[in-house]
Amino acid sequence: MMPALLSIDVLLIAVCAWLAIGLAGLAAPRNLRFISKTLFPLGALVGALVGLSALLFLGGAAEVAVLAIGLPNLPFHLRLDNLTAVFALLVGFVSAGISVFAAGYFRKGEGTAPGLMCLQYHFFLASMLLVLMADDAYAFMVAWEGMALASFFLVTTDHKHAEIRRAGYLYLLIAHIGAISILLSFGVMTSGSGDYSFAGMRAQQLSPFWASAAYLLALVGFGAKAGLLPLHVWLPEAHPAAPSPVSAMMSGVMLKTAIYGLLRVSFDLVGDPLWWWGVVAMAVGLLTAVFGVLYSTVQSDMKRLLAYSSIENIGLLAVGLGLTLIFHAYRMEGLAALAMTAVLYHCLAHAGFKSLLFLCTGSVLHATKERSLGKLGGLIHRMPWVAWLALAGVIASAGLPPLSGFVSEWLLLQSFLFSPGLPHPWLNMVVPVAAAVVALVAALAGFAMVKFYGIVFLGQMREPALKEAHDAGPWERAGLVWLALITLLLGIFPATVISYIDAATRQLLGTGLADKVREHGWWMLAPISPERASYEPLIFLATIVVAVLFGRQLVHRLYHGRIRRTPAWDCGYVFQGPRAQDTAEGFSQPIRRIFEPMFRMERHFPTARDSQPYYSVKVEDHLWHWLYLPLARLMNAISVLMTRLQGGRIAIYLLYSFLTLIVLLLVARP
Amino acid sequence: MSATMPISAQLINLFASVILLLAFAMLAQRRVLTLINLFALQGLALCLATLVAAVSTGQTHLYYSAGLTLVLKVLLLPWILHRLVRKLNVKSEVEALINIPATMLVGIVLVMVAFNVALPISELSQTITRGTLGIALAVVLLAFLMMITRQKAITQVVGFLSMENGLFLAATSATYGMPMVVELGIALDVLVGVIILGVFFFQIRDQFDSLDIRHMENLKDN
Amino acid sequence: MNLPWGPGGEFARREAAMSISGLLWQLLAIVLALALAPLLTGWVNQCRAWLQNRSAPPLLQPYYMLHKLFLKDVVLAHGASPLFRFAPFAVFGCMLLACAIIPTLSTDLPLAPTADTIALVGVLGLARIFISLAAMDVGTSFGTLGGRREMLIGFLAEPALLMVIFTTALISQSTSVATIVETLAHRDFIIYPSLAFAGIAFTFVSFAENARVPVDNPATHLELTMIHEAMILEYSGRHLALIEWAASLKLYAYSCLGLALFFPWGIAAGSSVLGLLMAIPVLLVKLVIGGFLLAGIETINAKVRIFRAPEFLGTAFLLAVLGLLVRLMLETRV
Amino acid sequence: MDFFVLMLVIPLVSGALLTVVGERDWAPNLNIIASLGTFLAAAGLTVEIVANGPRFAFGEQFFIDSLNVFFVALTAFVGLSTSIFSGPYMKNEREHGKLSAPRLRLYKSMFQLFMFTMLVALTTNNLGILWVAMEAATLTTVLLVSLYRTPASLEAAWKYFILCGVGIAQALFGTILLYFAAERVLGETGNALLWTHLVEVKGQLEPTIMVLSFIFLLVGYGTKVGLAPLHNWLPDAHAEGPTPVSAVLSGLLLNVALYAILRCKVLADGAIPGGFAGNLMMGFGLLTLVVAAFFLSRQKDIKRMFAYSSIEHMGLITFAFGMGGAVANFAGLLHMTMHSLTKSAIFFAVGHAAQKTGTQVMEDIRGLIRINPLIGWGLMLGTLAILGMPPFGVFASEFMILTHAMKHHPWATPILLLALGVAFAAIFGKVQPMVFGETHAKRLPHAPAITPVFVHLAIVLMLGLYIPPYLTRWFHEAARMLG
Repeated sequence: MMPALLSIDVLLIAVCAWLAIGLAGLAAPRNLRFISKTLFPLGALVGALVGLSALLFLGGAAEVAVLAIGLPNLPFHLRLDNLTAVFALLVGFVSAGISVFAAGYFRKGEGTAPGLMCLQYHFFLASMLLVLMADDAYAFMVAWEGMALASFFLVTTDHKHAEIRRAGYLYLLIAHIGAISILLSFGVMTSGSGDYSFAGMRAQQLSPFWASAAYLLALVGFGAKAGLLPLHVWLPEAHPAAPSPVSAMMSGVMLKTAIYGLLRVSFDLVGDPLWWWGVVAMAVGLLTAVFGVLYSTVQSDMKRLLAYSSIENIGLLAVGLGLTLIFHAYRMEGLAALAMTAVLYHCLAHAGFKSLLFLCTGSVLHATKERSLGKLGGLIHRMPWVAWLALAGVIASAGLPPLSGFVSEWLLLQSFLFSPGLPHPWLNMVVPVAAAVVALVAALAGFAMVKFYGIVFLGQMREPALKEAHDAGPWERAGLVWLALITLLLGIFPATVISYIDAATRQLLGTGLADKVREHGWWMLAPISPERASYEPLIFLATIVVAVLFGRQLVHRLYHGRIRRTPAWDCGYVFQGPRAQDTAEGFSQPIRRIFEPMFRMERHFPTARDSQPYYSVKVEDHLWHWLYLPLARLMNAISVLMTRLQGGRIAIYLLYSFLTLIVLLLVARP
Repeated sequence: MSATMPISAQLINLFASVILLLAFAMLAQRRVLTLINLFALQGLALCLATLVAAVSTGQTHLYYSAGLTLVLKVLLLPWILHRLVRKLNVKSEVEALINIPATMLVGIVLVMVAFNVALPISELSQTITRGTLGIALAVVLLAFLMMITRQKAITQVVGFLSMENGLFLAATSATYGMPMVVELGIALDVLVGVIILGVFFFQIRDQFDSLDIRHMENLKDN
Repeated sequence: MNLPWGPGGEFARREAAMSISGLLWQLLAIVLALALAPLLTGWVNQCRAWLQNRSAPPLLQPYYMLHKLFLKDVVLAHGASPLFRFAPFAVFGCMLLACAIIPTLSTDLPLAPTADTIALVGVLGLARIFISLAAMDVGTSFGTLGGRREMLIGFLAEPALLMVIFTTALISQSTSVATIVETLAHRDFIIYPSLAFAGIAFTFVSFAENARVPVDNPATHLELTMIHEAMILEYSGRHLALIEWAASLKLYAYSCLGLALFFPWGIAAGSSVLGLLMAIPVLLVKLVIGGFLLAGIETINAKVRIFRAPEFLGTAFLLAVLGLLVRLMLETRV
Repeated sequence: MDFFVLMLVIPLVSGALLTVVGERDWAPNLNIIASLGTFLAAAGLTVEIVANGPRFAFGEQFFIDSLNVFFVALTAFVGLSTSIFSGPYMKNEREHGKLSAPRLRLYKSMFQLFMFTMLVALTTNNLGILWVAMEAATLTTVLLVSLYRTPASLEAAWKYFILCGVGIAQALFGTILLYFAAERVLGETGNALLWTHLVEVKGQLEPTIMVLSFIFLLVGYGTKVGLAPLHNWLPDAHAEGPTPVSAVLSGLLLNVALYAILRCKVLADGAIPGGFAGNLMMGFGLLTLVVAAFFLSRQKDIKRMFAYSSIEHMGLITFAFGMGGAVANFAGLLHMTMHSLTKSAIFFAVGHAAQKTGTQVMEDIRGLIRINPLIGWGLMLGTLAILGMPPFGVFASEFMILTHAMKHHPWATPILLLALGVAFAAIFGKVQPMVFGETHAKRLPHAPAITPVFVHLAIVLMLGLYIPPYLTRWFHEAARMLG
């Protein structure tokens, strides 16, 4: 018999395959046909393979491999365990959809040569998978920074625009700072043993102080990548700058690698958590979520809107993580498992619907050359495929049943609900308030999504040019359908999905939900018991569908199905041009008004004397002015002080040398 | 210093003191040509010190060293410098960044520093001239000070060469000279260096119309 | 599993949930909802008219309206997309589901495990999304205005509602509506101060959600004030009928939910015929009183500016959170 | 013929030959051939040393062990690629009217002589000759820096000469003190400056003298390494000299000066208890790193900026060697290799870029990727590599340095990381708009020699992912020797 191919081998082969596909793109950098119709679908195939093998692996025993590359005393250690597999599943399946979409997306004559882009794209994929598999600090850092680098180049594809370059710079800078922090965290976790393999870190017993240091450093490092406050600033800049499949990949997949890293460090490497770690994560997460959702509601650029929405979702993930940590610290493993399942589920869900939405914006962008919400509208008439598929993404993103976003939100709220009983009175008070904020965030997400969908796809076309818009091509449609399918399946088969991903929870916490969930059949999600809480999305959906179909049949049978077309009524107003509709700014006016202190607004109001009256509003991030700009000024001030050293005068230079010598002669003693 | 010190040691100490004195004189000197002459005198004192050391220890390579110093430091380099000053029409006044009394005060402090630093080492020395190591260090530091305070390119070079004198004094006094091959190499480097500098002076004058180093402050970051 | 509480023994597993009789009762609840909802609207309108010294429309007026609208042709704006035509059905379906899972007569409903209270909030949210999107679809000035305002109310009301539900869920250690009602109804009578807070908050929320007076006025077409009506301006014929019906269902659902949470007595625990038959009159009585109170509150209040609505709902949110905290402070350590 | 002799003779003879024949069409090729010959000889020597162990030459005056043969190989290699790069580069400069034929002659002969002096400095066993060779290297490079004879280049060369001259004079004082200390142990045998003899008796050297000696040596050679606050000559010299010279200054001369410090540190460590030398080097390293990092953001001239980057890396390497121990020394050596290769590659790319755009002012250089994608990508990847982005090898060595620092000197890590972060922000912020964006620049008559850039980067990339075992062994051997 042939020796069986281990799952880790399959994943390694996939990494190599992606790299090979990328390099193949470099062989014919200008041959768009070859690259988009051969290489990208191949990449999608590899992605599907990765997802499949991860799915088959789930529940299995960890597999390890040591490669012959890396540092002399620290070769690449790789490991495939259940946590890795859950995220590999995500990377594989979601990237498959995005790659298929990308096959139809890239056109001639836009920025980077297609071959180069193909290289960067597949390098990006390979490094993400490698991040998940890395089992030592060096391999992890190489993959992690490789991922940042590849995505940076992808973000700056269209680099002739100064703002895109700026976005790329900001992105890479923050990614690098994050990486430094992660490296420090690893360093703390080795606690001086010098063993930088993850196995070595697990073996260390850290004192609470150093464990906290490692955890906080990891939180900062991975938070920078994920977009947690206050390191989120790169995200709304980089996502709009990138080509849409790349935005989808970054938002849907790459951000999750940061969550993976946080999970890996907090639950696997650092040892026993302290309860207040969870509070920190939760506080940061809540701030991030509120901030993200509020800013997403006031955006006028559709990709920025989605980018802020990603920030919000990352915030929710951090909240879930914090809750898990709290439960875990108090040894309430059952609840911890519930919260962690919520986190993992939300990772999967968000990956699906957010990439779907970003890809939809890509199609819109291609069809209209327009990103600004103020110049779109009514696209459902010209792009029905995209519009209807985007609706699935919108509903999921708003956290509504029966799609994927709701399941994770439901799980998260459930874990909040069962938090009383924590042996800490303050926490008991604070946690419900956190739940309230989560609820507010979820509701606001709905507002943002209605704005996004309503203004892009519904209403009248705001520009005449939109009449020329065309629907997505077959490849793009296939990619969108694939992702919508993921969103739907995650939405209506939560019990099945949880019984798969439970292996990761079990690995990290020692207990999981699967046993409870499996007790009640695949259609019912009852993580604790049906009396406590249950949710049957399939029946839920079926009831609504039956009601809709039955109602329609009934109405048509009993009465009639006649329709007459006329101009719109609108209370009898005559001037019904597209400009009478709400603008993007107008739509979010209530939010700006209610949450005024949260925004830094620059408004221009028309006056009676304006020959060309106009209204404009620009919303900026407070944190720029409170944190980043002062920091930049401080650095600059230090630089100015430092550069005085180099004043051009040779006598002074000699004096430095002289003084150095004298001081050393007088002071330096062994 | 004990009273039983041999005459050769006393002579070497004397010459070393002369070198130190000359270093102070150079620090105080305002005229370029006199400065060069003082430098030549310093070289001569160094040469004599080396010679005394050679006679008293009987090491042949010290004779070569003395001869090298004589040829290079007393004759060749001052001659080249004189020629340069004449050819380049250097203004004879030397301008200092800080005034001369202040410089002298700093110089005194430096001598104290040098002696203090060298003291523990001198006590370890087995040579007859061990006290001179402190003087050598003081000469090096004084030359350094001169380079810092002077604004003419040519005075900086003289300071640089004076520093070299201090180093040779150290070599002679502490160890009876370096191995021959090294001394030759050093001498060659110094010679080539001065020749290159000579070429430089002309270019600098062509480009800046002056040998004042204050004109050369354009490359900076602030 | 190391939970701080054990599963209560009183919650027997509802083996009979999927039985034929269960299905029948479920069907009965739905039919009852469909039938009673317009009646409740009619009753509220009648009360309002009485309280305002107007001559009241007939109690069955909503049924006539629905019938008339179903008969009429649909007049569709040129710019309307398929979404516009789909939305009324979706909204209607959502509301129907909501009514199906809220225990009106009995807590023993086959559909009860389909959606717990959180999912109930979700289904209401889904309906809201559809109607708001539909409002934006034609692209008229009032449509988008209505959609925007509806979402504004929604994002304020939804968390408040969730908080209310959380309070009750904490009392009963469950989010399942049926379980909550069972716990509250069949336990020994305990005064829950938290429930008072939650109840007031819930009242606020239901007023906002059902387009009642302090927030919206169901009887106005004045452009500056309307919310719900602005959204459905472009609807006509059967679409409008479905939306109106759905609105009635929503009012019914909220009423029943409120009754179930705060006045749960009389709702049958099992599927015994007697209990259920007893439950119907109790429900009717409660609805009659509830409707009257609703009309009364509407009458003595004035409609507030749209930007006062956040304050109104913010108060509700605050009260709900307060209820939650009170629950944690006063009631957990008994 | 002996590889070693060949290696020294080729640059010396070809330097003289290039002086004699003057500037001809085939002179650049001769330059390349000579460099190639040197490289081959160095490679042969390396193989020999790795196979047979350390050896002497010319009596005991020259000594080649696994430490310096590694530097020899690196020097010869970078010298070769620089000569390849400088061919078309210098042709373009000549056609721009920046350089005349005599200057080109001077350039080539001085280049070869410079290689000669560095190879002597690396291989000599006599610390006195090491000093002489270092001074000679200064002299040759002074001429190279002032090659353009512009006011700026003269000023730079003057500062270079004076500062390094003074610095190296201090090193001589240190050497004299060392000799003094050694003579007390070894007697007047004339062997007291031979490193192989010194290292055998390093434990007996008088600590009081060695402290002073090491201070002088560190300040002296440290000036040449570019340690703050002795670094002031370095950015001027790098920015104003011809780019090939910047490449060898950054890539080689700094290494050689550091090598001199390393040799002395071994002796000082043996004589002085308590890690005095190491602590001093760590202090200087950190200071240098931080100062240079903050200088970066204020730069306008591209070569000047990368010169500061060299200072920064020299600080890091000094810090690494200061920590000592097998891992840190290994990392230091690796980082020196990576820095040499990467920085010279960057300077090659920068040279072409500046030539194509006709300026060294960064704000005027835009859209390199459109002018010539290879140059653009070369600069971009080189920059990312030098900033320590994986998978390039610089990251590997930085990783080892950082992790070692975390283990043994945790207090230093935040400082190191702050400096690296600041440097990243500064350099990348300036390079990115140069590489990307739009441009109006024209094409140049001579196609650039871009191969060296990518060969260097490919090696750096490979070493980041995979360090061949023989190289590891070799490095370990050298690291062990440093103690």
